[in-house]
Amino acid sequence: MGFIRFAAIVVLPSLFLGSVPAWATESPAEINGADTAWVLVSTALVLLMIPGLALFYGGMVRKKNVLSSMMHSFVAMAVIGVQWVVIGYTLAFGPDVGHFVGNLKYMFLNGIGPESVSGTIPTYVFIMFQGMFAIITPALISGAIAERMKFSTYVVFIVLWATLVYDPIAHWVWGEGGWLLNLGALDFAGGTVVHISSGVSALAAIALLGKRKGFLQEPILPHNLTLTLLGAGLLWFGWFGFNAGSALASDGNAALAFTNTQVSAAAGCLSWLLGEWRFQKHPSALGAASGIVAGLVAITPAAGFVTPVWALVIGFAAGVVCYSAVVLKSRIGYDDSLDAFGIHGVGGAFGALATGLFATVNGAGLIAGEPKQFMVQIIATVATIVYAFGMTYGLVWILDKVMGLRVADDEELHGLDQAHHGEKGYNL
Amino acid sequence: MGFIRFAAIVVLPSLFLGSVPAWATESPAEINGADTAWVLVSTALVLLMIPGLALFYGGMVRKKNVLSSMMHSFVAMAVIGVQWVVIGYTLAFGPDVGHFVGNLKYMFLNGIGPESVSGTIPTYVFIMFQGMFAIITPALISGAIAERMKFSTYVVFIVLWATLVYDPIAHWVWGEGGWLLNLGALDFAGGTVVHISSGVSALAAIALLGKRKGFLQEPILPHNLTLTLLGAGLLWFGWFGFNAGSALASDGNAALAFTNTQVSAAAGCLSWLLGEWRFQKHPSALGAASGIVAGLVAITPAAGFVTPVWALVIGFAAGVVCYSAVVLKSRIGYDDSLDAFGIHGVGGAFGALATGLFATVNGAGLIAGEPKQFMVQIIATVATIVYAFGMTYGLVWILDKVMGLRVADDEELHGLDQAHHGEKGYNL
Amino acid sequence: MGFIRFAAIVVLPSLFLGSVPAWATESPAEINGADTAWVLVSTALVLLMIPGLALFYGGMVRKKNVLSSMMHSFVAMAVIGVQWVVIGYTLAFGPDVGHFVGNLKYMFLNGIGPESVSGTIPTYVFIMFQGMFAIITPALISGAIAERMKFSTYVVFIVLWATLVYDPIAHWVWGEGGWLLNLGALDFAGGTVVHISSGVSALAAIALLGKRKGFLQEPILPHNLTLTLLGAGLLWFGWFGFNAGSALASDGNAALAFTNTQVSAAAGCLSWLLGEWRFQKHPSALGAASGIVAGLVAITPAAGFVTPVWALVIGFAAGVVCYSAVVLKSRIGYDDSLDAFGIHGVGGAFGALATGLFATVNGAGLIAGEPKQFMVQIIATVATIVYAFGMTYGLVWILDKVMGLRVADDEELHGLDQAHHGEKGYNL
Amino acid sequence: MKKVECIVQPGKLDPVREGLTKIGVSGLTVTEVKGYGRQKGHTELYRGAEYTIDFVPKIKLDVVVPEELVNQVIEVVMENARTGRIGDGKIFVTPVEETVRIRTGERGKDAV
Amino acid sequence: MKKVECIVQPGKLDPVREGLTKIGVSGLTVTEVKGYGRQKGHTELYRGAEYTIDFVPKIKLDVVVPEELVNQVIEVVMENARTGRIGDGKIFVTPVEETVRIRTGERGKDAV
Amino acid sequence: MKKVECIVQPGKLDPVREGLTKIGVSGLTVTEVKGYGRQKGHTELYRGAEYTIDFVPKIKLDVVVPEELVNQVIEVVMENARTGRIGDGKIFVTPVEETVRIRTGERGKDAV
Ligand SMILES: Nc1ncnc2c1ncn2[C@@H]1O[C@H](COP(=O)(O)OP(=O)(O)O)[C@@H](O)[C@H]1O
Ligand SMILES: Nc1ncnc2c1ncn2[C@@H]1O[C@H](COP(=O)(O)OP(=O)(O)O)[C@@H](O)[C@H]1O
Ligand SMILES: Nc1ncnc2c1ncn2[C@@H]1O[C@H](COP(=O)(O)OP(=O)(O)O)[C@@H](O)[C@H]1O
Repeated sequence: MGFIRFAAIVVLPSLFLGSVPAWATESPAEINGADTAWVLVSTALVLLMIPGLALFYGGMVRKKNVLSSMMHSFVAMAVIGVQWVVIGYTLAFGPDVGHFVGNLKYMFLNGIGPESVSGTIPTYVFIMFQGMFAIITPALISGAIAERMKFSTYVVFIVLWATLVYDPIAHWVWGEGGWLLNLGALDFAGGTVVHISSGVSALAAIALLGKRKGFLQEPILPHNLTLTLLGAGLLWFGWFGFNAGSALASDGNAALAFTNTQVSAAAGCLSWLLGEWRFQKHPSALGAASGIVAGLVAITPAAGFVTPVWALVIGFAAGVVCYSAVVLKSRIGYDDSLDAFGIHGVGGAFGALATGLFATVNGAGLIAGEPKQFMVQIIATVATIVYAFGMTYGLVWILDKVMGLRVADDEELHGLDQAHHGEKGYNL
Repeated sequence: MGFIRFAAIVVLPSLFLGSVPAWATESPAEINGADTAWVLVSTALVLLMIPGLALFYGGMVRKKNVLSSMMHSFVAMAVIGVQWVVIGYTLAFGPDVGHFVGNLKYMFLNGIGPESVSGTIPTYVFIMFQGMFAIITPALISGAIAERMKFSTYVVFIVLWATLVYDPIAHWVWGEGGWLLNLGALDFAGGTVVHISSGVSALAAIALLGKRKGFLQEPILPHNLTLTLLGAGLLWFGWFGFNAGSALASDGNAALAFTNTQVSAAAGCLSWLLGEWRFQKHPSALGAASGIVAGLVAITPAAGFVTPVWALVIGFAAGVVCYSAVVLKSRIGYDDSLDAFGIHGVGGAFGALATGLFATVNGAGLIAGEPKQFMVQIIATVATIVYAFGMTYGLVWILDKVMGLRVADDEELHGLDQAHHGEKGYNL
Repeated sequence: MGFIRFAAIVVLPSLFLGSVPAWATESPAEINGADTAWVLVSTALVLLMIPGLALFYGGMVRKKNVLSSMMHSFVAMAVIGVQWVVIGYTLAFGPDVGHFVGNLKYMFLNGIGPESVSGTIPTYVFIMFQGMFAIITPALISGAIAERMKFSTYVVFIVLWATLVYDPIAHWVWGEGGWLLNLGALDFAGGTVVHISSGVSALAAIALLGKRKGFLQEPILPHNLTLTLLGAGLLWFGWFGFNAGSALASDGNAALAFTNTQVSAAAGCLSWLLGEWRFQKHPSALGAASGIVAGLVAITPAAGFVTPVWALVIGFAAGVVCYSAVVLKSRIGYDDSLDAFGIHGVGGAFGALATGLFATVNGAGLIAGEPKQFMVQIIATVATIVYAFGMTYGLVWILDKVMGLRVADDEELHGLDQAHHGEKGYNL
Repeated sequence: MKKVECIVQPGKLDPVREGLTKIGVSGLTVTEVKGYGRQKGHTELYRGAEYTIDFVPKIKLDVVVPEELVNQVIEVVMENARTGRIGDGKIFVTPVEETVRIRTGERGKDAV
Repeated sequence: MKKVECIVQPGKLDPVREGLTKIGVSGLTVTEVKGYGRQKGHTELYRGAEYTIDFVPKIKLDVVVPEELVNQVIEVVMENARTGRIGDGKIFVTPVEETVRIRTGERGKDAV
Repeated sequence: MKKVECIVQPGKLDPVREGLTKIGVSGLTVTEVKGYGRQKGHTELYRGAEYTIDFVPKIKLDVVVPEELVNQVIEVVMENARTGRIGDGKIFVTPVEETVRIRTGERGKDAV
């Protein structure tokens, strides 16, 4: 979030060091219509990423699991959509408790009204913008556990995960008083909070969940790549809101984040395709879609801190790094079905570190002579990895005991659409 | 429309009680760029809902009727898109005639130019924003008559319906001088005008049209639920424009409407899924899509008048109410193919009444100690039901005599795509 | 681009006649948040048109070529996305060289930062907005060469074409010092630059590439018209950014361009459907999609210069003209697979000339008593046709010698998805 | 045992299946096929080009029954699949030398 | 030559194919079909309406082999396609009077 | 009557159909199938994992003709479906004991 930017640049740090957010109790600030319009739009754009993700993932699974996979994203809109206003927002952005989490002051958005202001925009807009991030992050994990996890357990999992993993990490990085914010970690739009946390949690989940039947033995092919391409297109579109909206203003910084997003996505797509062309003879549509997402993920933490030339470098490198991670995975043999770890975990970590290297705008990284920032980025990355992996592993382990993780063999064979949703994706 | 809000709150009621709208003849007001940007975007968002609706409905019909069903929405973009600038806008928003309809002053947008201002935005923007509502409303009806109505009759029907039913009702509620506006009815973004009117008209149409062959005898299953889910996603996205754009400004009210929209959609989806889980063992993808729309419909009239906690309640209740309506329908045996009445009619009426109960912002309902408002909402609801049902029944009755309503049996058997459009949806 | 408008109306012509753009070296101007918000959004909207185009085209080809066709658009996002910031932007908008092209000053966006201002918006936003046009234009050509061109040659082609054809023409019309801008040619959002140039180049390319095997002998039918309809919907949605964004401000002019875009799309769709109804008995879904695009193309150059009534006329006529062109094509027997020339070339030329006839706002055409403007439009149209055709013919001729244009017969038979991308679109 | 292969119009699957159940045929296998015959396909216009679609969608039912049931099956199919218009389809009877139920290994009449 | 027509559960294609390769069957042809039999379909609920789906997806394998291999083929299929639950499917053996390899014109056993 | 079952390459349907029309065959039925044989499938790479696709798409034509036409049909198919490369497919001839035209009830040669 440009929240950091906001704290650092709008030169109102006092607002953020006090224990009560200014906009909730007093309204000295005026809302800025233009900033509001842009963040409203950005919020809608991020919402659209969720159906986009549903398509991106849904196209990659086998036909018999397409609805199951899409429902992983849609049900997140339902349950985290509710969880966020009930308790998520206040845990992430409520008054700080021990630099770790927010308190319960804003449960049910208590005490916030249309006139409440947050920076230059209505607090409601800020809440909604942040809420979309909270929804999409657990849905990202679903790419790893696709085609074999019980739906009921998944639903319970994402509610608990959002509450115990996402909300605290968001507080660390973007909540006033959060320890990583205090430390000066730079994360413009969610490299740590969104991508590392989901990618690493994906890894923890599949460590317990195991592989799909037939993995690496029989062809498990994407059933509809037109959905995946469309999904990638919607993700690219929505990511402008994700990144440039994180400036929380309609200004030059938003423009910079927008430009970097565009450039990195293009470069990521290009380098992934070149990699495939070189090493497996065919530049594939799935590769194009994957490269786009890799480029978008990697630029996320850096979007408002680097110049477009460095965005070009980051995007290009992200394509290479994530492509390698994905190819490696099949060598190692773990079954991250749709590469949630390979792209979000690896790409997010790469981006978080790259921010520490290349930041020159609104912050200073290694190339601007600040090795300390790079250290801070490493701390943020490692802390997120450790916390997310540990918590998720524990959570999934408990859920396995209590509810069971996997569908029955027969259900896996005939598909989760039939078993869990009583439907077929297509009657063609 | 926040038009009401606009009239009531911007404190320029004089502008609206005169018989000539101020912005068309004089331009004392300045346009506000931020408000303009937000309403421009909102207008585009509402336009996107129409292809979204085409997908939502198109995925639910059988493969042989997919283009037919999608064309119901697309042809509305063509014909009502033209009708609106020719005559629709002036009937709805032209100078009042008997509190019932606008006169013909603005036919072909006569006398309006880029410098004309409406509130704080260019009049053109207001016209376009309203125009999108006029297009989507008749398209909503098409869900009821899908898979069996003659295309030519449908086209004539929506033109007449828009002119004789939609435009007057829009005038009653949002046009200056309209009798329901004068009465003080609250309809933020179209509970009565859009949803009740279309849902009830759907019922009237199918009363005359009859059931699809094989209804409840043979399986009539959705042919492609990925389209339906994508459609639901686009509808959710576009609905932010529909509801929050109805504030006609980029401000705290838009933020409130946006928040309520999000919260109600999530809650509607959740409660529908829980209902299915409880009563038919499977939470389905179709249920998720339906619940989203139910939540969105119900919050539409209330979006700018209630707090988010009430939006949670409204959304949750909408899922329950519409789910019950839809299940009941199949008991009763009428064939509302894609549940235009069950969701828009029932959900819209529920939302309109709920507004009278729970309004506390920019208006006061029962819980704010204003039972009168609830009475007014009942009047508005009943008036819309009676007028829409009566007019539509008469219209469809006449069209039946003049042009015929139904396709030939053979055409129904082999599908309307072939019969009416000379095409197949898929050559896979 | 409203760039013209901008130059002509904002009354800062001096800024544009000097050889150094003001915003790059000095920043006297303040950015306007509302304008910035609107152009940011518009830029995102235009980006979305590219996946929209991928779907529009992808649905029309045979199943075996769907990914190949979609990749034509996606790879343009990758390679032109990079080319634009490396060299494209500076060639089009860098300091003028001989009224023909920009110099290399802004290679890699050198010297531009978040604080740089262009008119009332950050320069980065202007660059990104223009960049989306640069990406979509070569992708439009792909409709003509679909289902038979080598992917590697295509990629090289679009990079060279963007550099040698698009960037110079963009400079002529929108770059300060460009000879068509100096001449006073009106092109609001790209009738010449985008549509004529791509349509005519499509013709040149297929003159050398030849027909698909079996063309006019065996049925070559669209494989999935739901994709095409969705694509048309996304194009319509995105085109609001394309045209109304070209006002480069959130004002009455943007509102006018928005209105004209909407009206013309509706009218184009309507007249194409009526044409089909009259001449081939069935109003088709493909016809609706085509008519929408025809209406959108034709209004593009005129969007900010005519009143909505003329937009109605232009849209309606565009449906007729392009429908005729497309029907004629199959008589003549050239294989413009998805009608890139028939719609973009013919529709774009029609629109460019219509602008010279009907302009009355921010410019004056024939009906406003300025026959000279009509002459200028003819010059602009002819110059674009000659340059684009000649350059493209030469380019493709050379590529044929150097790399080869066509896939092997066997690859064409089994589909380009398999041959070039090692994938199948569907595993259903 | 005989296999009665019936090629019928797409809409006729359900009535035929019901008819067969009534005479005690408890199983059958269905394939979606495309047919070419006297019934000509239609022409489709795409962007001005006219194409003749030669093949029309049909449904093929394979019913394996003991010899003595063959005529009854033919009658039931005729009854339920006939519209009297060109394209109603064909019935072909072919010999089956052995039948096995995979689940139990039963053979011959017991297997169907 | 005989044609062994096997109707099996969707998941059983790969094991059966592998089993057949082992006994030297080098070719076969597969069709996606829908079966009706003792195995009843499931019911689906759509928007409150309940539908019975009578037909279940099956895979049909056609294997043409010399007469002497028929019993072995049947055994292999039984072995690899059997789950013991209703719906495991059928095997039908029918006579083939001539076989031709299109590529070479070879006939009879040489052709398969 | 005989059924000539031809399994051919996907692109060969139209030439074969045209060839058959010339020798007076007026009807046939087509099924999309997947074949396994000497022609090996290709390998596909997905996200670094390599899969062998064993089955290749084929088209099956069923042509029922009087015995005396069988050889002609075989010739026509050979002529029009042959490329000389592995995977050109097979022809199988099987006996048909009865044929019925559903529309008219005609039997035997009159029915095809
Ligand atoms: N000789 C044949 N061999 C195999 N199938 C045939 C043959 N003739 C016709 N058919 C099938 O029967 C269907 C109906 O045949 P057609 O000649 O159109 O009508 P009818 O049976 O009413 O004379 C065809 O579509 C085709 O599937
Ligand atoms: N008489 C028949 N003719 C053709 N196919 C049959 C026949 N009976 C069964 N089948 C096929 O065999 C499949 C399995 O048969 P079913 O009766 O369900 O189970 P089982 O073979 O275990 O008794 C069916 O789905 C159908 O495809
Ligand atoms: N024994 C068989 N039974 C049934 N179908 C077969 C058999 N052998 C081959 N086929 C079919 O014939 C097709 C071509 O066979 P293949 O061995 O690949 O090439 P060729 O016929 O040129 O030797 C296969 O894809 C399969 O569909």
